[in-house]
Amino acid sequence: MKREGPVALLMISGFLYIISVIVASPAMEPVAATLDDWYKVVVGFINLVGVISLTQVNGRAVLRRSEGWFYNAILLVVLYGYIILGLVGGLHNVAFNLIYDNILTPILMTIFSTLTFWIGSAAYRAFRAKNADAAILLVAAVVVMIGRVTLGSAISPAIPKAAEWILNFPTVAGMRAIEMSAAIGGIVLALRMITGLERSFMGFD
Amino acid sequence: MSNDIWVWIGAFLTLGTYSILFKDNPVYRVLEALFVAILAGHSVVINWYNFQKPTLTGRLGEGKEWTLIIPLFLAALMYFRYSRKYAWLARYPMAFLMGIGAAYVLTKNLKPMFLAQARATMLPLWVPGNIGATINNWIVVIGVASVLTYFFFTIRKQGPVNAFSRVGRIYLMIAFGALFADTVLGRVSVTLVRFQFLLQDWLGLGM
Amino acid sequence: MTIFEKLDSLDRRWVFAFQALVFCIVILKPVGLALTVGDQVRTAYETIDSLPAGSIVWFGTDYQAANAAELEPAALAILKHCFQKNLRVIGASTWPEGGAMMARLLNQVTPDFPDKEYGVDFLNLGYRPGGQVWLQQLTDDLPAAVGGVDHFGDPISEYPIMDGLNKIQDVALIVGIHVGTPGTPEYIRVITDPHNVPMITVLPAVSVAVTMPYLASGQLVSIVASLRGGAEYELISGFSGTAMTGMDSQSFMNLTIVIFVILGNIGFFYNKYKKGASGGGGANV
Amino acid sequence: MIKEGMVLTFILELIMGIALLVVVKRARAGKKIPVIHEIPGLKALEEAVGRATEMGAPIMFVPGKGDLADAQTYAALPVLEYVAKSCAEYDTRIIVPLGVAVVYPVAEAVTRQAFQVSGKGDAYRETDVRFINEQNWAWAAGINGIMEREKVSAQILFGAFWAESLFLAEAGNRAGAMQIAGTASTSQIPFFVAACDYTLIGQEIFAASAYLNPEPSTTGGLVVQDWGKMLGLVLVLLGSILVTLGSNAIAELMLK
Repeated sequence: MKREGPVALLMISGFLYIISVIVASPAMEPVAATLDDWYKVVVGFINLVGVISLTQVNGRAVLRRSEGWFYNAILLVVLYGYIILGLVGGLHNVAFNLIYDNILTPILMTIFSTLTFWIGSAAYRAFRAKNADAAILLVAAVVVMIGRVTLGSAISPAIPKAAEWILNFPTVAGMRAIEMSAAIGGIVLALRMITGLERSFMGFD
Repeated sequence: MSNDIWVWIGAFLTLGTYSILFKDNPVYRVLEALFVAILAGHSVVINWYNFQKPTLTGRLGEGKEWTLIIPLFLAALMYFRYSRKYAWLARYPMAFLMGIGAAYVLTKNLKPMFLAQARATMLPLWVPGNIGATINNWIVVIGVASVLTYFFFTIRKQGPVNAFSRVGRIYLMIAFGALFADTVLGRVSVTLVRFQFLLQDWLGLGM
Repeated sequence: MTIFEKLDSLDRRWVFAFQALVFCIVILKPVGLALTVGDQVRTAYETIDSLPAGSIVWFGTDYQAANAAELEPAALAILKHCFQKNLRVIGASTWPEGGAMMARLLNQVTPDFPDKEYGVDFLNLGYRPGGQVWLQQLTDDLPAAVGGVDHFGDPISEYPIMDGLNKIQDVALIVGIHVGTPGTPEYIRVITDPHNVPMITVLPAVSVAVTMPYLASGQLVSIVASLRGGAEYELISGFSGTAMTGMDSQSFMNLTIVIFVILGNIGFFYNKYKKGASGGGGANV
Repeated sequence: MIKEGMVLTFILELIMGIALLVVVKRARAGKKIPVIHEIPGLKALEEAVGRATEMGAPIMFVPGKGDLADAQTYAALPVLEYVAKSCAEYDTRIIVPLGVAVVYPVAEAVTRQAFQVSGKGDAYRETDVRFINEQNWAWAAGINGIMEREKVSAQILFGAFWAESLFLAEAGNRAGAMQIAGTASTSQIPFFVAACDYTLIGQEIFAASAYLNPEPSTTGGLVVQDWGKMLGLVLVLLGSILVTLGSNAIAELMLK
């Protein structure tokens, strides 16, 4: 029940789905449709796991008065306050949307925008032509950086052309091979799961 | 300067968040708690109205689709992971999700991600009268082949295989350089919007 | 320590400060560099322009607020273009925040099109769980997959826009605004590749190189990339927006980074020449 | 019988499935199968643990943002096990901040078990494996906070990452931590290459993982993967030659 049961469920649901998709028989079609629906329902109803974990982690910090527990307390109050606001007021509720648009959105956008600064310092710090590999990466990056902005064509029409060429030929080739290897890797993992060889999702006990 | 209270709040939030560029500080930690909480809360509420409520009241309540009890039961088992004794029950919903997930990979990925990509690489190695296209086709074919070789792990890379694999690494470095550069573009646009907000909407400069 | 030696190991905050300064200057004193419309955006524009009035365009808003700044200008220009051509628009998302993102887009565009009516000309279906499994359901039975409510949790059975829409294959075009998973690959695997539904993707710059193989293989119609794609779309469609003003800053910020890279390398080689030791960087590239 | 457009998929995957079972069976029976060659960059893991021990500072192991349906998570877990074991042996603390709730119990079990196997079960601190947040920016910000407070000596980023990759790598750099990264999230590789001391590129993480944890199923999987890639190589080369000669036979076959 503890180990073989889940593996059996994995194999049965997986094989059933594959057969119903791959075999051209109208009798099998509802099977895949039903499994799709159940999948969606399971995913849609396990979402509280994240909230419970969040509550556990932060609640524990508050109870133990660990370093910075005050922030954990704020988090819990806002989390449950906001959930209650949404569930009581509905999605047309002005306060609910105002908080989302005027508090959450600016913070999130700003966090994302700090990446520009990290990218600048990472480029400065790391892009050194230490060896052949690094030099190639550096030259490709500089050509594309200048060639993809309006300034590039202002300097010389050859720069945007070079940037386009790098993106359309060597980059496409490299990325395509990465995608193809990734596809094979994913398929082999799926085969290992569906044949019951890969069981680490159950953890260790 | 703006007269809108929300612009002031937005400016405070923006500057407070940027403070992380210097060091971790209390203002940033409060903002962090705020956005974690609001995001998590938002997704709970959205999922309730967009999916859980219509499923429970509509399909189960009015539609009497009793078979839905099976996936709902599976989902409920997930919550046993908080129990020390019955945590293994949570493996069942996981196993179901992974079985379907594996089936998706096996039925949907090979063709668009592998076969179609191989097909798109089958290019003529001699384009009559067009030396440029000929060279470009060679570059793509050799690139795909050499990067695939780079990712062989159970073959000892010696002699020509090793050399070809090195070629693959050069392609990867070009691709990563291009990718890095391209990304700078995107990130800059996000920062630009924040600076426009601070300078124009809030301080009223350069309008 | 000479200036050349210092160039090898400037404090990151100098880099930050200089970048911030460049942003301020470019916003306050724009130069106005000329912009040209690239092939990708032209293809996207012509594809939408050639759709017959009344066709349904599916907006897959699979992104979150953090990405809005980069993607919204392009999404807004495309949405305006759709309304102008009297196309009908349905938004839906596999990301919990996607419904709110579609609402943001609509709130910004609908004031310019007062005759467009919710449920008739456009609809926001919001989020559904399941990722690619939900996309698969859309190809089998769209109304069942949607489950009868919109983003606000209101019933949609009365809305005429849903009439005759039985499968996602019935839409004329998919505009995928994607940043991650689920995103473009899932749409390609489940909808566009097996069912030949044309798709345009609006992508952040970081995803472009990764997605290029699908464009080159014909599995995608076009990629409208980042703020620049938005600016080009604004230019070709004649809708003025915020993206155009951003192009200067992109140019100068890229230049700033390139200058820092060059300075860093000058310092690196100077130190190497002087001491024969390696510099301050620490990468394995 | 078999749906149109699925024939080639079905045949190829059936062959791969059978090959997998045969290889794994041979490996389990102790017969010879191809071996994985050492991945450069793995030595860096030992170096990181050594450095942490010397400094008396903790190691941060970030197993990515993938869930349990993500192959990269499975690549990360054996590496976590390996690093946790080394940490236990040298009495070094390891902090594992999780960004995916479903991975949390698994990562917790892997780490605890690694300490127990090394006979240091008492040294394992339950609070060091912690779930931070499902939202990737909150998760990244949380890691940044830990990084600054705990004075981490080395950061190992292994698994699936999104846009937060550079934020994490730069946070580690700012804290002066040695950094080792490995990801198959293609769009994030350049940032790790630029910002980290060692980077495992793409599929290398799967090889590294199987190298550290050479059990028949993972090694066999890698062998079959290599065969799949070889098939891709042959298809591309042969297809191009045939196309050059004016035949679309192989290209058309891909659509079957």
